[in-house]
Amino acid sequence: MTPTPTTPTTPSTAAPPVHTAQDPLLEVEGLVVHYQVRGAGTVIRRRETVHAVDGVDLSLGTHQTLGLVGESGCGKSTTGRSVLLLERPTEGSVRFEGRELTALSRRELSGLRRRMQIVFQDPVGSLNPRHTVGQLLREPLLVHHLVPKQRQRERVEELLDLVGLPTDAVSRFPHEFSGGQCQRIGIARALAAEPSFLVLDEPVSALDVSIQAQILQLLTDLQDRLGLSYLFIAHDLAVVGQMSDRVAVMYLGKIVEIAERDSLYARPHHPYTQGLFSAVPVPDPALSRKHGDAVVGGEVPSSLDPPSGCRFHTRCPLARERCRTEEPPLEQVAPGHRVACHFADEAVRNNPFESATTAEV
Amino acid sequence: MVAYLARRFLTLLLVMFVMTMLIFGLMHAVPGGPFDQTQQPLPGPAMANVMRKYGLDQPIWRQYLNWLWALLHGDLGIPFEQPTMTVTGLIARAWPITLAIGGLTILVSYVGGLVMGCAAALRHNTWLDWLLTSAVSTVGVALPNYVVGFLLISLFSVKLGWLPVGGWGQPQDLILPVVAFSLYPMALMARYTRASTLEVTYADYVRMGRARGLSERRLTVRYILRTALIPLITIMGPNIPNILTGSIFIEATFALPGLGSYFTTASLHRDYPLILALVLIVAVLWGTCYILSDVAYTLVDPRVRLEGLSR
Amino acid sequence: MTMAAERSPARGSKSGFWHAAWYRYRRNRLALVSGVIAVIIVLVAALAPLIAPYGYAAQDLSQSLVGPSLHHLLGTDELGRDLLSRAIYGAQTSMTIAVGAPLVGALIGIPIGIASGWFGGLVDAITLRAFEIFTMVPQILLALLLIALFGSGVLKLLLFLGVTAWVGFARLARAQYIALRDRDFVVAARAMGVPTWRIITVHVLPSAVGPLIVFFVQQIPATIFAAAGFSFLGLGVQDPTADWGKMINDGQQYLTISLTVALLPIVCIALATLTFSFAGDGLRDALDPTSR
Amino acid sequence: MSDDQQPQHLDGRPLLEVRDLQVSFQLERSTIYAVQGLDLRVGAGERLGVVGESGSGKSVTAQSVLRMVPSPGRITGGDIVFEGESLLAQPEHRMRHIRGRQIGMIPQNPMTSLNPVLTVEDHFDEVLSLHLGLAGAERRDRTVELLRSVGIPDPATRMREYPHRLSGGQLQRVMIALAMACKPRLLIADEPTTALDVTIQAQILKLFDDLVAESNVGAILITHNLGIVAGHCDRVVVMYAGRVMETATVTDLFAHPAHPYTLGLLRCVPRLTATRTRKFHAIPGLPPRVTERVDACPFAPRCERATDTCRTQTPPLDDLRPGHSIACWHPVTDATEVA
Amino acid sequence: GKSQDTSSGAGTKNALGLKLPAGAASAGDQYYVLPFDSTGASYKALDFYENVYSRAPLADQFNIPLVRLNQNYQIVPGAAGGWEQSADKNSWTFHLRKGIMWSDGKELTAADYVETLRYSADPKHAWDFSWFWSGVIKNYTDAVAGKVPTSSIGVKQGKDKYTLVIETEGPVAYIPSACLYTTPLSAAALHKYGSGSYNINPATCVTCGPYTLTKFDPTAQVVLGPNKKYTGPFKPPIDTLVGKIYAGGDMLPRFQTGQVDQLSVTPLDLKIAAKNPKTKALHLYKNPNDFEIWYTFFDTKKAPFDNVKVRQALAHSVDRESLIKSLLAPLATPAYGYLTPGYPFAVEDPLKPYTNYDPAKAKSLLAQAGYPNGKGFPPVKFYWWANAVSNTEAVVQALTHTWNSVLGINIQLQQLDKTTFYARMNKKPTEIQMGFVSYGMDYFDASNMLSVYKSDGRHNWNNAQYDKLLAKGAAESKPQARQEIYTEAQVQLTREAPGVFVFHLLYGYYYAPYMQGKALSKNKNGYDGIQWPGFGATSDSLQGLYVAQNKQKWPRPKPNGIS
Ligand SMILES: Nc1ncnc2c1ncn2[C@@H]1O[C@H](COP(=O)(O)OP(=O)(O)OP(=O)(O)O)[C@@H](O)[C@H]1O
Ligand SMILES: Nc1ncnc2c1ncn2[C@@H]1O[C@H](COP(=O)(O)OP(=O)(O)OP(=O)(O)O)[C@@H](O)[C@H]1O
Ligand SMILES: [Mg+2]
Ligand SMILES: [Mg+2]
Repeated sequence: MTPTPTTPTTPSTAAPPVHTAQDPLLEVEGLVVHYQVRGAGTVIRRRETVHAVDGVDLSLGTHQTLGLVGESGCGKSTTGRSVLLLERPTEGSVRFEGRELTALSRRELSGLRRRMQIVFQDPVGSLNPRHTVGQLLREPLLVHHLVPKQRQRERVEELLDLVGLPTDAVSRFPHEFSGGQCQRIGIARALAAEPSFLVLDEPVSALDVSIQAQILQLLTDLQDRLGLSYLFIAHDLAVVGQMSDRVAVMYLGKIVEIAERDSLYARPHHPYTQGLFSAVPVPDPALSRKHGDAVVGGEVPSSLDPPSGCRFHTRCPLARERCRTEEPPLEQVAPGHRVACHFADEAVRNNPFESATTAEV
Repeated sequence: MVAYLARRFLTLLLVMFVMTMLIFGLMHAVPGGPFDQTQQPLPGPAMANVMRKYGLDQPIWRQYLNWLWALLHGDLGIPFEQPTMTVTGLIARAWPITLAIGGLTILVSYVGGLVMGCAAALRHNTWLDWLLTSAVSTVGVALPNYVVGFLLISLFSVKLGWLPVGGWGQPQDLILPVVAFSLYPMALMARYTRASTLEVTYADYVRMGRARGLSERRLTVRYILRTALIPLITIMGPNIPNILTGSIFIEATFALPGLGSYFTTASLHRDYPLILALVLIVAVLWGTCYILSDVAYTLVDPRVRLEGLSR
Repeated sequence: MTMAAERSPARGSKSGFWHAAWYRYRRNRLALVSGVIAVIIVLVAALAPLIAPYGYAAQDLSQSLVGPSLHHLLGTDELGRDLLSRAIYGAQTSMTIAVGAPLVGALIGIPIGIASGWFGGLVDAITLRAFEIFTMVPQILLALLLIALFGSGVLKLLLFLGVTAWVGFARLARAQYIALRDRDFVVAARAMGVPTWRIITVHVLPSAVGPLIVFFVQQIPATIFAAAGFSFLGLGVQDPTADWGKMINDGQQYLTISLTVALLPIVCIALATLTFSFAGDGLRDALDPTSR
Repeated sequence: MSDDQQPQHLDGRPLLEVRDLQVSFQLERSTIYAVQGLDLRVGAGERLGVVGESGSGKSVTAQSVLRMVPSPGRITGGDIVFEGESLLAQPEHRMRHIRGRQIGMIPQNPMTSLNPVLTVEDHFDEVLSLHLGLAGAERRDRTVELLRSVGIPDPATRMREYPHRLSGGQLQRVMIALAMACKPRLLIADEPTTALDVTIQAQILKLFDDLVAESNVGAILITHNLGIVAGHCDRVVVMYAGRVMETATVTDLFAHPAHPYTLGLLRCVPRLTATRTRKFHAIPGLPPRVTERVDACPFAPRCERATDTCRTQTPPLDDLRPGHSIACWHPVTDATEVA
Repeated sequence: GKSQDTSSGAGTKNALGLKLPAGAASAGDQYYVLPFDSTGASYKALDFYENVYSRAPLADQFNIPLVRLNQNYQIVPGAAGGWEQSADKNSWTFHLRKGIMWSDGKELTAADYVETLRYSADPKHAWDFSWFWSGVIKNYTDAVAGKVPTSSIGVKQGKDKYTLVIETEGPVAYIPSACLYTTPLSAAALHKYGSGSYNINPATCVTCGPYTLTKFDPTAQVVLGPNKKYTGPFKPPIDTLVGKIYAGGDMLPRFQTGQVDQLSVTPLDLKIAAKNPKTKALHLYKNPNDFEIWYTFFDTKKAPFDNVKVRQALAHSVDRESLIKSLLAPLATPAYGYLTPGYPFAVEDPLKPYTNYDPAKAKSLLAQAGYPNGKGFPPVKFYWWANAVSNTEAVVQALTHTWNSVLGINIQLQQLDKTTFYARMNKKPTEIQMGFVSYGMDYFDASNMLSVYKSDGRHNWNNAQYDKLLAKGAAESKPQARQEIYTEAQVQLTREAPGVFVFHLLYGYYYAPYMQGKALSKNKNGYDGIQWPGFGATSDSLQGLYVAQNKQKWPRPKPNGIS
């Protein structure tokens, strides 16, 4: 199904011998990230815990894209960052190319960093405004001693070419570029380190539709050319659907549903997933007239004090007593399709949000 | 709130402890003691008598402990400069004067600075803005207050004879020193006010207020100024102790028998108990202003929680 | 169109930044003029012995307090010293102190501030307490004690003022560090495996440089006056060294006798204050590629 | 709502009519022509969608209607007629009466659009007493009622909160209630859901639809999301570089897009397809920043159908058929290209 | 400022019952406001025997010393009507006037003087001037050191309570002069309050002088009102004395606006006053006050100043006349020796060969010392502290410039605060290599001023011959012989140049034009203004000053706190 990876440069020395192509590139187990924050209230100093990520399992194969969707604050970015150990997980393990990242020393980790990179939502903010594009792209080459000095310039131009920017961009500053172009620079910088894995943290959310399409096309092309693996974070199901092989749906720090892309888009099982689908605006007046009346009500509860049992129960039209008390496990409902809902069967039979999903196309 | 205050208070105590210890050590390391100002050295036995009389013959750590112990009993000791008074009494006599001048200065400079800053910001990029920001605040910042004081006296007292040349006792005595003292904080205040007002002027919620048909006056007062002035509390706070403990320059120029001059005389005379008391005053005042401005900030700005504040 | 009509392309990327900064600075007329004057002041200070018609200490008691003339363009002071020459040499002293002291403060304060933010926890708590102690001790008292202990002189004064100025820089650096460390571009650098020292020196500091410059420039007049205050108490710059702040103190009493003696140093300081603050603002904007 | 007005969908006289609007920003070194000869009309009860890429002049248009173009921007030409009156001719105090009273506005970012030091109730007090002269219990009741109508739970207590205590979704509800507080005739929503989550966006848009339907206001919904237009508007204006490229009813536009730009936009939108295509249609290039008036179709540099005519003459906005106008020398006729 | 329209008070009586002289203002205007600059000073007491160096303004008005000084520095009777030395010359007897009453109703007797002097020797009191009587009054030194009880010092009541006997360690000729410093505390009050501090509290103040304490605020003002119970022999026309205390600042405007009635002017004040038509017209009173000598001293134990030639070179290179003309005139006279001309036994001409301005000689001396043209001369720190009255800042700069340019050496100025300066100067060994100081006399005798330079005295110049001359001079009582001894001592001192004597200070005063009286008139030396020891019970000036009618309409706002 997927073409063989064709990494243009020689594999890095960091690649461990134990890792084989069949093994998942990235495995995350029981990932928990809690933040200690100072509590609210002016009276007593109270420490409170933000349950940003609360037990997430993921795995991602070589040259694959895993999509991660969910609402704001559900922990997508935190997951993305802690996978790269930019955030120390409170618990859980992250294995990359067979190596347990949480056990690595700072030094080893920093050597491994170039194999896994990140692209941010805010294209401009993720680029140091004081550095020229050339400096930005040269930095990874420099810190990882990837390319000898005299070749650096050439390599930078190669990278610009790769992401479709003119070579005269080298001496200009990020703010002289549009959002879409900045995102290309961000991508080029990530690629400069010759990674095999990219976390894409809402890389197109801030962009206009036309530019969004350009960037998504670029990412797709790059994946095919370089054999990259993506963890693609977004809140737009349509975009995720075009990009991902597998999709995970997150709600309040937990994965509520994870499946092969087609399986999920054809038959979402979790009421929350169904609600998300129904909320996607469809650019077709005929269709959008039909649905849209049934929307997910309420708001995402605070991650300081997540609801007991099923975390979605406060907003779920199917919620019963059991949902309030008993936390549903992530169970397999179809091959490669797992759902955390006590009443998944019922939800599939009788989608409370009557979504337009894919039926019409 | 209580816990917050208690915690702040405890750290303040700790800080003051360390600070007084440092100052104490420093004071004694400095050449010359409190009784070395005589033109002829005191003969040995006479000097020994003096030292014994004031407990200065004991080792330093002992002296510090003695001082601390007395302090715990509310006794700040006896100033060498005024052996017939207590330090407390001396401060109680001098400080009210400084407080009066300082209080008025704070009032004048903060109100004046706020008005000027607001005016400049609201007339952003006009001649008024230019005049207020460049000219006035530069004069305020670029002229030391004793020079201003000297100029004021030359003009208003000697030449025109309108105002007293200095001294203490009648209300007119306050005018010139307060003006001279106010200029610098006023200039600073104007600068900060302008910046913070400008920041708010283009905020979304001001635009939205306008879109709801609110008058410019209302927008200025309730939308712009009200939010713009809040952060100034944190700027105003730390300035207050400096002003309330007086300026030796202002006091000397205007012959005010305030506390400020003690900051120099006490250290010139090596008046150890007085120096320590002054240091304590500043520390307590500073700590209080700091805490108060934090608390005030949380009271006026609903967005801020006390615990979240960190500077 | 954003990208089309732009300036000369690829050069060394390093010079690109400075080139662009210089370009931005040049466009700001006020800053440019101020910058030129500031440079002139610095040059005058540096080249004082070459420019000044007389030595700063050269006396002629018979020429005490004479008005402007061809021999003494701005007249003389009580000891018959040429005021113009003293103003020129005064620039040397004042600028050394006014620029040197904040520099010392910055060199001490910035690393401490950043370390405090970087290590956090106990280190941070201790640094914060140290800030408090230093803020609380009345500067004049501390100065008197330290000067009594170590003596005075330009260099010592500079060091003393520098040492007391560190808190401001440390506070600011700490705040900037904390504000910047969670910015995406810093996180991106971490993700890249960029070592900490490089993150601090290459990413954090340059971004914090704007506020630091403004603070630095604000310190210049403040430092001149702090030094002048010590001279007022006789503890600052030593006679016969010329120093603007000291000249103000000594000169103000001559207001009714000789306007130049009284006003010349005030004019010098006002000019320096204005030019440096405008130039500083301009510099801040120029060093921020995103401005305008 | 007890508004007794009948819906007057697209009757002869529009509620708002913008004619040949010109807005420019005079910068130090250049002039930005943000809006160039824009025409649009909104009828009572009608929801007009305005779409276009970033920088196409959508917000400036909205600000112009309220005469609130920020300096250095100026309306340099054209006219804005609201209920028969020219707004550009009104004195400022009349304008203040129209703002908030006759025309309500919903902002893009609700989180920064309320005064942080006033409670929610204070905001309502201001407009209700200013425009309607309400006071005391009556005013409070009205506030509660308004907040309830936008779905704020427990409004009597929530209204005492300061804005920062409410979530983005709730704040946007508050903003809507505030905009509707004086029963305006026209509602302008400038990207009201861009800052919100998908599920909340759906809630807000539903609320928007309900309110428009109930109170028969005319509404301008500015967005760059064609999906939203499709679901929540009656008519659409497609803007590019400060001009109207195409305008039509929603059904007409989506069924028969005629302008290559509209077409391009439609193709860009990722679809919820059953299987993934991994193909993304993009419009090449970038939207321009108009700094000079040139006689040309502004879209020409990005248009694959562009000819020399396009590059030398500005196409006028002509009726393609009734209710569907387009400014293009080479309209697309084959609508199947959409898919 | 408002000027008060004063009606004549001539012939009427003031609060003390004295008939006011012709031309005097009314009794209500007989107040006198004096300014004091408290910079660098601290005010602890109002009595000499409580504290000398930190006495507050208007001190020593509550008592009457045994003797007083008149305008021409002659010793005249004070509380003692007469005195004589005993036959063995080892003691002096003073006969007190009868009927001088303390305000608490007790009579002033010998006991008051005895108790006061015992109190001064008390180690617990730790009097800061106890060196003054050490080695003079019998057993005084031992008492201070705590070796003998204070009751054993040689101050006793004589045959009755009006007779006071002072026993000395040996023959001391100048005891009457020294007895100017016998302003007594009240024995009863001393017993009652345990210290002399009772006199700074208006409620406990006990006085036998013409004034009593009304207000004591050492940071603002000290006010003395009339002592209605005064029974002493000297009645002043002025009822009320106000000492205004300023912590720095410019005094001239305060005088110009009538805040104070008198001003001690600095050379700069004179220049400023000359520009103002009103002050220009004022008479400048000037006199040597305490005969201050301003000089540069050296650490003569260390190079380069251990070499007498170096010191002489410095002494010869100062052009005192032109220095004074530009910077101090008319408020100084050049100092060719240590003693001011007019001071007992002072000589000038015999000293000039050692101190005249002679740059060539100076250079050659320096060359002889091994530093031709200043080569090899180490950099030297020249310490000073600021004193506006003597325009020190300008003077030291001029001196430094002279030395550096004439001799080609490198002297650098270093200002210190007064405390640090004296602390470092007084350290043994001294920490000051070269410094600028003054010394003013304590009593009218060459022995006083010259003893500053005796071995192990203020400076570390030791000279056995000089010491011998001083001892000889102190014991000698024939004036002619003393003159010879002291001339030799002065020559010795000047030739060895342990310091460079620069100028003798003259104090300049402005008095508001309505301040008049005999006390301001010229004395026999031609100096005018109130002479040393100033306006107080130790001199006869109290009786010679009054407030005249304000004909010139000089501003005179009434200070607050005066009825
Ligand atoms: N450094 C931090 N300290 C405390 N809480 C944090 C921190 N970073 C994130 N959080 C909290 O953790 C939760 C998850 O945040 P995260 O940024 O991962 O969400 P997200 O799904 O990426 O949201 P978005 O769509 O807004 O980017 C949120 O409630 C957030 O407030
Ligand atoms: N205050 C201003 N100063 C200068 N130019 C401005 C200003 N406001 C808007 N413009 C210019 O006007 C043009 C239209 O801007 P407008 O904000 O209306 O775009 P928009 O369609 O609302 O875009 P977005 O989707 O980004 O909100 C842009 O080119 C912009 O650069
Ligand atoms: Mg995120
Ligand atoms: Mg917009």
